[in-house]
Parts: sequence; structure tokens; C-alpha cells
Amino acid sequence: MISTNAYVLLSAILFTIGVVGVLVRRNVIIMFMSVELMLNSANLALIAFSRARAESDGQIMTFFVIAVAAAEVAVGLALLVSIFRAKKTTNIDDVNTLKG
Amino acid sequence: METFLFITTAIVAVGAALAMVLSSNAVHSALFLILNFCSVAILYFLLRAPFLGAVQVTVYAGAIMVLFLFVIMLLGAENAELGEEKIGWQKPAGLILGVALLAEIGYVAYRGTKLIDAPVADATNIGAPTTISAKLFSTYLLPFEVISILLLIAVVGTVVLTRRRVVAREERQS
Amino acid sequence: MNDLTFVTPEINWTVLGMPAFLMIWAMLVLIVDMFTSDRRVLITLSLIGLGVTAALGALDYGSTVSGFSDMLVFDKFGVLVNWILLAGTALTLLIAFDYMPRQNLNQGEFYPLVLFATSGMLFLVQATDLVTIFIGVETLSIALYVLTGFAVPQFKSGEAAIKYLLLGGFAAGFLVYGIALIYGMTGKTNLAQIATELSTWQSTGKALDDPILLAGVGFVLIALGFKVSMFPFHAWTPDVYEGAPTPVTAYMSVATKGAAFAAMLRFLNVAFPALKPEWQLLFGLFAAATMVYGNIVAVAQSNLKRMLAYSSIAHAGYMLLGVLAASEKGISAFTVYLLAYTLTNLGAFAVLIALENRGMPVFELKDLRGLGKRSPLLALAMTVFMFSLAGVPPTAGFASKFGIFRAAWDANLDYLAIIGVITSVVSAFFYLRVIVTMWMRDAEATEPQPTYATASLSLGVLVAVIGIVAVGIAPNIFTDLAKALVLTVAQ
Amino acid sequence: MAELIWLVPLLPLLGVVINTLLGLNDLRRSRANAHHDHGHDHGHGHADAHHGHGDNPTSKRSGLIASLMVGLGFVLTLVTLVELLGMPAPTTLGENNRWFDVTYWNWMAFGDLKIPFGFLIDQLSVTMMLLVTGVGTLIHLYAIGYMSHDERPTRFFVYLNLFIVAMLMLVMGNNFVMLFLGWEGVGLCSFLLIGFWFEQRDPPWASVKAFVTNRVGDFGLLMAMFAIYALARKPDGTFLHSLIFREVLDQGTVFSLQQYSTFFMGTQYTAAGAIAFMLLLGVTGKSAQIPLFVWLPDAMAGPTPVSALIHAATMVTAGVYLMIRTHPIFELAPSVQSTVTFIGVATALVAASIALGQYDIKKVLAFSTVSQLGFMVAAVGMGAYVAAMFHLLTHGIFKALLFLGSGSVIHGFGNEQDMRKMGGLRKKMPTTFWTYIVGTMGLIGFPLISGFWSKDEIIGHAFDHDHRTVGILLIVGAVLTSFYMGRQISMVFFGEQRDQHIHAHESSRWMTAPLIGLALLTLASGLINVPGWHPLTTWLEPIVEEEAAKFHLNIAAIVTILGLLAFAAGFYLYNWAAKHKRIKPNQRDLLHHWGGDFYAILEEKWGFDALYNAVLVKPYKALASFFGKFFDVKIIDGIVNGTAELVGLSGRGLRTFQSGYVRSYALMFVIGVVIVLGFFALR
Repeated sequence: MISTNAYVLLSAILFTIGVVGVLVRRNVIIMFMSVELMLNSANLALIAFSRARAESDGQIMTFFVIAVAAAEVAVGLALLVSIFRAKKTTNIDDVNTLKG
Repeated sequence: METFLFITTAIVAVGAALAMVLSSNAVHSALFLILNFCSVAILYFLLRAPFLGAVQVTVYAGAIMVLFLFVIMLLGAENAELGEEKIGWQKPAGLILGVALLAEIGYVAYRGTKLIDAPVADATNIGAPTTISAKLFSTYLLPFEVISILLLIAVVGTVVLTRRRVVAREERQS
Repeated sequence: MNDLTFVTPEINWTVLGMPAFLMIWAMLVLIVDMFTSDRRVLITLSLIGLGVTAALGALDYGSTVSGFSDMLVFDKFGVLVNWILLAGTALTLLIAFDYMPRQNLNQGEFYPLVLFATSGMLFLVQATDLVTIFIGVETLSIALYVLTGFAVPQFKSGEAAIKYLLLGGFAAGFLVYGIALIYGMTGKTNLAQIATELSTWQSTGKALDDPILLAGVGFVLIALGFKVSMFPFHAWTPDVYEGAPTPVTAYMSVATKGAAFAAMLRFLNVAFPALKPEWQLLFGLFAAATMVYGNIVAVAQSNLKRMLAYSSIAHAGYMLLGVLAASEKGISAFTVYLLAYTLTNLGAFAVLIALENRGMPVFELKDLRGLGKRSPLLALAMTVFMFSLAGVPPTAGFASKFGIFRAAWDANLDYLAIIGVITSVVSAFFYLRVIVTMWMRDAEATEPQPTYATASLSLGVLVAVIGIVAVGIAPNIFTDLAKALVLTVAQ
Repeated sequence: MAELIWLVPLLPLLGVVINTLLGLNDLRRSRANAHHDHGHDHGHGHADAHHGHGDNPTSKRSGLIASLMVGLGFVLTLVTLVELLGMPAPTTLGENNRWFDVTYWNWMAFGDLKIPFGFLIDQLSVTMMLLVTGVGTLIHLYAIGYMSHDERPTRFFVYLNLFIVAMLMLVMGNNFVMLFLGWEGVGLCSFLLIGFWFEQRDPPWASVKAFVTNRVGDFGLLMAMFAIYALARKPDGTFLHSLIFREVLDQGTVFSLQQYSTFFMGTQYTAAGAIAFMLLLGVTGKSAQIPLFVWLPDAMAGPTPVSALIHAATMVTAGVYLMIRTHPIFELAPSVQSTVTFIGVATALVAASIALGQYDIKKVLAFSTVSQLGFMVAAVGMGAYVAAMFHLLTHGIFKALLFLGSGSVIHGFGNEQDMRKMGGLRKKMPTTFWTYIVGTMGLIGFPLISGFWSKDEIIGHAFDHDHRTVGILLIVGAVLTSFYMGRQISMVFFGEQRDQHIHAHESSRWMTAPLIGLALLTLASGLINVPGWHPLTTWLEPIVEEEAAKFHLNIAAIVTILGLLAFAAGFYLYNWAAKHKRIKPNQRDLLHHWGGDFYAILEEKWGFDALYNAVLVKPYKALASFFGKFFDVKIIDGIVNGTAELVGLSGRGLRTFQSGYVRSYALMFVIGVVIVLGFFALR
């Protein structure tokens, strides 16, 4: 039987990879994917805790998180498409007219 | 058996995640992310969450990632990072912070309360669709309904954000 | 199968009333929008909806009801904050009414989207469960991403939206992870039940400062701190405020802050009073940094929208004092502050809107030159707003700052109160600069810029000024309302 | 009368409203006119607006309304005075029944703290009200003439009336928050009025300087309020939680402030000491004492009636009023009291010496004001409250007279303020000259005229109560005062006019009439507390519990003789200099020739401005722009650069960067996360 802490550790590793992905990648789409990875790892932790508690509440929270993530992705990609039309780029570093 | 499965899947998941962050081609990234999602879905099955595992594969790895792939193809954004890195320190700094964060979270997980290692015997059903649906439509009815509003907002928002261009063009022509 | 009896959930309309009505009404406005493009119809409908929602709160004002497995609560605090948010939304619609067509943004979806965002905020304010907090935060966020990018053929608007969305998603990751950790340690997501669980820990001698639990609390606070633009998580604020359409900026600067602070208040006071020393210390330091940073950087700004953005960061620091004081006084002072800040900031942005031409790329301080001559009433109103932001009596800004600092002082956060007073002294400098520019500098341009003080905008400004002066002269009217609300939260 | 006391501040407020409406109406009409001849008269006509040509009829209209309101307030105050006098006089020490306290509504309530909106009318506040409304009326009348050529007299009178309202709030309020309301209000009006001629270069920045400096002082007052609220207890030991004067300053309560001590930022203070110290900070701001006096001389950039009313007679005395009002607290903190005295004496001396080095007729008077305020503050520090109040009143009258006189000179001398260009004006402006002489006699303590009595009472008190050093230093200050006044009289009114281009003329009757009125008041004002009768002492005795001061013929004689000698010295020295053409525009003073660098120090105001500029203003600006320009970009970059180099991973980080990168923001975010986690988890 794998201990819950092992799952938490795994989710922490995945979470950190997601965080680093947002920090180091310049392609907006990959940054979005990194955010998805972060959410996904949080879900893993939730489900692991759910088993440890022998309750399904954590799983239901996961369900909501997936729905919210889908909504966020939809809006984000729509936004990206309309920005791309203006500037033909998905490199986030080119999107920096606002500063100071 | 379970230990073996866990270790293999965990390695695949971490490897896929790393590959997702590291690969320069966005299409590859997306595919690696799908791999990661699928391996995490296997873990969900191990964790007595078959329903969520299925949702993970169909909705997450299926629908959402297809949307990603679609947009990548549409915009031709596979290699958006061709230009020179403008913030040279960002990568090393990100890595250092990542390591620091991982160290901290790892330490937290190590120091924190050890949870009940053995799952309670009657935890078998916690992830069954019936259990989930029963809870979802009673205890969690309210958030469930509000999620529908949230999705509606997303739909309206998507329309607003993408339709704009057309309106503007029409106006210019007239 | 074992006995999975399906319990039909009880729908408690008192609890659900305010957010649910507004959500339904927003859908109605959305449908009406398909058949008519007359924005007068839309704004009238929207304002009616806001009014009815506010009235729904008044029906059972004073009682405390909890429903939906205790995920949502109807109490005085919630209703009061909701009223402030509704008032802020109504003002936003008024000042946006003529601005949007002027900027070629005449999409009818604006109104339902604002209503949706507000309904998400009402939901968040009443939320007493981590699940509902998460959903409330995300509902308002997604609506705001869209609103920020509402002017999207303009690159700035799109840029602001994508920045907000990326960082917002980033913060959402931390929120979910934090919720997961808290759930893992306590087995609960309900705020009150978490507190009960912690007290059983105490009675069984289990240490409360479990690192996983603390990390969870920290993550949730980080995500909420992001929404209110608390110091190291504030970085999106100036860019997003500058890029978004000005009425949306005005709306975000007050409403989002109010709702997120309310959630933070409940989160800290209901679920984790036991950990008060921990969060009070760390977030006290963040509050101090927020006040110092916001006020100092605001001095160096010449763009008015950015200046107000940094000023709003600073004000978040002040409101954080009320939250951290974690006392009846603190919560009551927070609501007063929120009201004063809502009126003042919306008013200030309204003046900017009245001056903003179509396609004006940046809005510089020097554009205000000679305003005192061109339109003295507008300049007078702006003067009132600036004095209120600076906290000069007898404006609402003074009365509310006074309450906040006093509450902080009483809660043994005297160092924060002192930093607050000092930074508000500093802030006088840049608010005053606006006044000096308006009244004491002559316009450079030979061609006077037109001002757009239309009827609806003037109404909004007037309401704000009257409110500020009324709260400044007799804050009692409001504080009396705010008196007993606190108990239901602080239990 | 008690029922009608609210009329006193309401009448000027009414004046504000009426004049605002009239002003808006004018504006609309002028804009309609401007519409007709659009295009003309655009680029010019602003620069020297206030000495443009032709009378502005609105000055008389608005001015009369404003004056009437303040004048009615004065009458009402007189009635109140009579009513208070009609109440039974106290029979025993410490008893006071000549007061009433009216509360109109509950202004603010936070938890258990209630702040009423109400007035406390007692001997002290009525005295201040008389000064404010009385001198205020005369100055309003004077301003009608002074502002007659101005572009916007209506706005000026609106501000002036608003100031009166705020000042009345300050002295009438029955609690600390009301006082603070007035305190901020007068600061605000002062800001508006100093910057009134904003077309010119200096006034706007002088006004900002005044406001910001005052905010530093306000910070002290605010902190004192918090401390009083947090610390004051009832005699039975429970917390008082009140900011109402009558409750806080009640004997038993005040005593509690000494019993309990508090830890404040890690150090232990008695509560009374901490509060008194913070109050003192407020006083140094508003009453222009060291170290915050720098704003007052610059404030002279405002119109002269403003200098007379706000920066000489009323607003700057608010600090003295505050200290007298809260004297029970100060008396429990002897160390703070000595600090007060020290600051007062130091200010008196430093400012008087700086006045020696000024060429601007108004700057001399400004530093003289700072110096005289030092006298009052020193008196309060020694516990000579009646003497301080006495000097406050006489000074309010004669300094207003001097300022108005100087305004008349400036007005009649083509808006020139440099004394080196003047000379011989006594023939051209006889009324101004004679009234100015009366004011000077008041200031230097000419026998039997106002300043003679009040200054002597302060110095006499010093010797009586074993503050010999203080007494001697104050005598030195008085001697310096006499000297610079002799210098000024000589330079302005005697000899030959040095700049012949300017056509000097006497001012209109609107201006000279108030001068005469104030001159008569100056001559009579010594009676307010003349030795032997002591009406002021008797009047204030129930509040300050102080016995009548003795008159010291020997001290008075010494001070007077020294003063007159110094005056004569200054007068004849500069007469001689004028005769030998040693005074020329743009040439440094005679004393510089003899005193060299020491005199230069005086000219440079002891370097206070330069010091503040170097120590506070510049670093602050640098810090602000540093944070603004760099923090989002370079600091993060810098930190990260350092780290990166440290690890040897990247040398490429040293490129120039731009902000606006989301990733940098995310980085900052994660730094925050690492801090939070580190704090929560790794302790």
C-alpha cells in the first residue's frame, strides 16, 4: 500500500514542475499547459487525501476544478487567438507594452 | 504489485511533465502533457477514484488537450520561442526558485502529519459514480449549479473576445 | 449496492437569494441583449436587477441563516458587503454608460458580464466553504478576464487580459493546492468545521502548527492576496489597470478587492482563529510592505491610471489592517473603509472617464492642467476624491482610515498603524499633486480637450461625492448598520 | 446664546456657499462672453494677473458678504462672552462653572468609541474665538482693498471664509477629533491660500511644502489621539475610551496617564510623557517651531491678508492653544515640558537671528512671527499659560497690523518686496507709516504698549520660577527683535527711495482704515492683562489654575532699555548706511561686510532648508524614482542577477531589461510563495 505522503510528494513534484514551466517558458500556450499541470497535481493531492479520509469530498472538489480549468482554458485560448491576430505571436515576451 | 505500478506511473508522470516543460515544440509539449494526464489517471484508479480517472482521460486529456492542439495548429505556434531570450536570468532564477519551492514543499510533506497510511476498508466505494453523483446532487448541488453559470460566462466571454474583430472590420468597411 | 439514498437538498432561498437572483437576472439581460441593441434598455434592466438584489438582502437583514450544507451563509456582514458591491456595480454601469459607445465598445454583453461578475462576488462574500470560495473566486475571475479584454482589438486591452489570465490561473493553482492541503489535514472544507476540528486537535494535545496545514493556509492566503493585490503578488495590478477599459478598471479596483477581502476575513476569522499569531505576523509584514510599496511607487507615476493602480495597492494594504486586526472593530472598520474606498475610487475613475478621448493612448497627469478652469465642477469633485483618498477630514477617507488604524492599534498591531499613518502622510504628496495640477497649472494645449461629463456620469459622480461627504460627516449612519454584523463572522 | 452658538461657524460657512454660487455664476457669464470674442486674449493676461489693471467690482461684493459673516460671528461671540461673564464666578480654586458643552450629533462611532460633533465653550475658547473673528473681520475688510485688482477675489474670499470656519472648529470643538478636523481644515485652507497666485513660480510649491510639513506634525497629533484613546483610564482603573476634552482632561483621568506606563515600540514611557511628546510634534508643525518651522517663511508667497490672518494672528497659534488646552497632560511630563521650553527658546533665538539677514519685508516679519511664537511656546513650557495667552492675543493684533502695513507698502510700492529698493516711504505713505510705527512699538515692547506687558510677563515668569537661563535668552531674543525692527523701519521708511523707477503711493481707504483700527487695538491691548488688574488671569484662572503674575519693574526696565537701545542701534546704523549709499539692491547687507560668513548663515536660514533638502527631500525623491523606475525591473533583476552570478549559471543576465514581462511578475509571485512557505513551514 502506498502511503498518502508519497502521493503528496509526487503531486508536489508535479506542481513545482508546473510552476517552473510558467517561469521559464515563453510560449503562452506552454505556459497555459503548465498552469494545467499545476491544477492537475493539486487534483492528485485532493484525490489522495480523499482516499486517506475515506470520503468522496476531495474527488468532488477535483470534479469542480476540472470544470473550472476547462472554462479558463476556453477563455484563455480565445483571448490568445484574438491577440495573435493583432501581433502574430504567442511569445509572451512580445506582449509587454504595458510597464513601469 | 501496487507499489510497482505506483513507481512506474509516477516516473512516467514526472518524466512526461519534465518533457512537457523542456520540449521546444509546443505540439510535443501538448502530447507529453496528455501522457502525464493519462498516467495521473492511472494513479486515480489506484486511489479508488475510477470515475475521476475516467473524467481525467476523457475531459482533460481528451477534450481540453484537443483544444490546445487545435489552437497550436491554428496559430502555427509550435515554435514561438525562436527569438533570443530577452530576460536572461529568468531561466536560472526560475529553476532556483523551483528547487527552493520543491525543497520547501518536500520538507513540509516530510515533516507534516503522517496520514493514515492504510485506507479504511470501506473506502472502496468512495469513487464510484453512484457515490459521486449522490453527493454531487445533494450536498454539492449549489456549487454544481454555480459551475454551470461559470461555464456560461466562459462561453459568452469566448464569443465576445473572438467576435470583436469581425465587428470592427464591418465598421471599417461601412 | 449499499444504501445510497438520494437526499433531495433543501433549497434555502434566503441564503441563496442575492447571488442567485443576480445570476438569473444577468441571464435575462443576456437574452434581452439578443433582441435589442438599445443600451438604455439594458442599463435600466441592469440597475433594476441590482436594486432588487439589494432589496432581497434587506428583507431578512439582521438574521443569520446558513444553508446548502453550510456552504453559504446569509448574515449581516455578507449583506453589508454585498450592498457595497452592488452600489459599486451600479456606479460602474453609470459611468460606463456613455464611455463604452464613445470608445466603440458598444457590445451589449458588457452589462450581463458585469452582472455575472458581481453575482460571483456576492457568492464569494457569502461563501463559508472552501469549495464555494474557490468557485466564487473563479466565477468573478473569468468574468473579469473577459471584461479586461473587452476592448480587444486594442492591443493594450488584450495584453492586460492575457497577463491577468495567466497570473490569475497561476494563482488559482495555488488556491486549489492550498485547499487540498487543508482538506488533507483536517478532512473538512467547511470553514466552521475546520475550526471545530482544530479545537479537537487542541483538546487532544495535537500540535496546531502542522507544516502541511500551515502551507495550505499560506497558499490560500496567497491566492486571495493576489486578488486584492497584496505586495509580492501585486505585480499584475498596474498593467491590468492601465490596459483594461477604464470603467472596468474602476470596477475591478473596488469590487474584486471587496469580495476577496470578505472571503479572506471569513477564511481567517472563522476557520483559523487558532493560528492567529502565525498569520497576523507574516501577513502583517506583507501589509506593511504593501502600504509602503504602493505609496512610494505611486509617487513616481505620471500616468494617472497607473498612479491610481498603485494607490489601490496601497489601499489594499490599509484594508488588510482591518482584516488582520481580526476583531469586531477591525471588521466593522473594514466595511466602512470598503464603502469609503468604493465611492472614492469609482468617483476618481469617473473623472478620468469624463476626460478620456477615444483612442487616447496614455492618460498623463499633465492632461489635467487647467481643469479647474475648463470644468470647475468636475475638478471640484476630483478634489474631493483626492482628499478622501489622502484621508483628509471631513471626507469619508479620513473617517474610515481613522477606524482602521484604531482597530489595528487595539489589536496590538501598533507598528502597522504607525506605518499606515506615515505612509498616508506620504500619499498626500501625490494626491495633492493632482489637485495642484488641476487648479494651479494652466493647460498647454491651445485647443482645449473636450470633457464628457454626460448625464449618467455626472449622476455617478454626484452620488459618489454626496456619499463621501455623508460618510465623512456622519459615518455613524453606516457604522450603526455595521455594528453587530461582526459577531456572526468572528464566532 | 448657548442655543445659537452654532451660528458662529455657520455664518462664515454661509458666506462660503453664497460666494461660491456667485462665483460660479460669474464664471458662467464670463465663459458666455468669452465665447463671443473667442480667439482674443488667450496667451497672455495670466502671468501677472493679480496686479492687472482696473478694479474688479466683484471684490467689493464678495468681500462685503464675507466680512459681514465674520463680523456677525464676532458680535455673537461678544454676546457669548457677556453671557459667560454673567454666570457665577468661581469661588474656590479649581472650580469652573463658566462653560457650556453642547453636542449636536454623534459624529462617529467605532465600537465603544463615540465622537460627538459638539462645541465646548469656555473661557479659553471664547478668548480664541474673539481673536479669530475680531481680527478676522478687520483683515477681511482690508482684503477688499488689497484684492481689488485681482482676477478672482470671489474665490479668495471663499477660501478666507472657509478658513475662519475651520479655525472656529479648531477652537470650539469639544473633543480631539473635532480639533483635528479644524486642524486639518486650517492646513488645507492655508494650502489653498498660499498657492492662491498659482500663476507665479513660487506659490504652488510653497503651498505644497507647507502642507507636507504640516502633515508631519499632524501625524504627531493623530498618534497622540490614538494613545489617549488607548491609554486613558477612569479613576477606578477601567479604560475611558473617549476623546472628549472634558472627560480626558478630568483630573482623575489625567492622573491615570501618569500611573500607567506603556510599551511603545519597545521602550517604556509613562503614558503622559508619550502623549505630550506626540502633541508637541503636532505643535512644532502648526506653530512653526524648530524643527518644522521651514514652511512658514515660504508661506509668505500668499497674498498679504493671508499672511496676516493665518500665518501671524490665528492658525499658527493653534499649537499654543492646543498645549494650553491639554496642559494637564504636559504638567505630568516635566521632561517634555522642558523640551517644550527648550524648543520655544531655541526657535525664538534662531528665528530672530535669521530675521536679521532677510531683505524681503515680509520674510522679516515671517521670521519675527516664528520667533514670537517661540516666546509663547517657551512660556507654555514653563507653565506660564496666561502669559502665553496674553502674548498670543497682543501678538495676534500687532503682528496682523505689521503684516497689513507691509502689505500696504507692497501694494503701494508696485508689488516690490525688497527692502533694499525702498526707503523714504514715510512721506509717501503717512498713514501706513504711523500705523506701522505703532505695530513696531507693540512688537519691541515700547513702554505701556501691548508687547511691553505681555513679553514682560513671560520673561518675568521665567525669573520668578527659577528659569533664569530661559529668561536671559529670551531677553536676548527681545533685543534681536528690536534690532531687526529698527533695521526694517529705517530701510523702508527713512532715507531716500533707492529704486526710483517705482512710483510709490498711499493705499486706498479700504486698506488704511483697518490699519488704523488695528493700531488703536494695539495701543489698547496691553489692558487685556495689565498688572494690578489682571483681567485675563482672573478670566482664565479656572482653566489654568494659575496665580496672577507679579510685575517686575527692574526686569521691565532692563528689557525696555536694552530693547530701545537695540532699536536705536539698528535704526541709526542703517540710516547711516543709507546715507553713505551702502544699501543697494542686489547687494549684500552691511552686516555681511562685518560679520562675514556668520551673516551668510543667517541669510541662509541656518541651513535648515538646505539640510532638509539634502537629508529628506532628495533621498525621498531618489527613493521614489528608484522604486518606481527600478523595482519592477531592476531590483528583481538585480537580486536575481546577483543570485545567478553567485551560482555561476548566467553572465548573460547583465543585459538591459524591460519590464512588462509576465514572467517577471510570476517570478516575484513565486518569491512571495517561497517566503510564505519558508515562514510557515520551516520555522
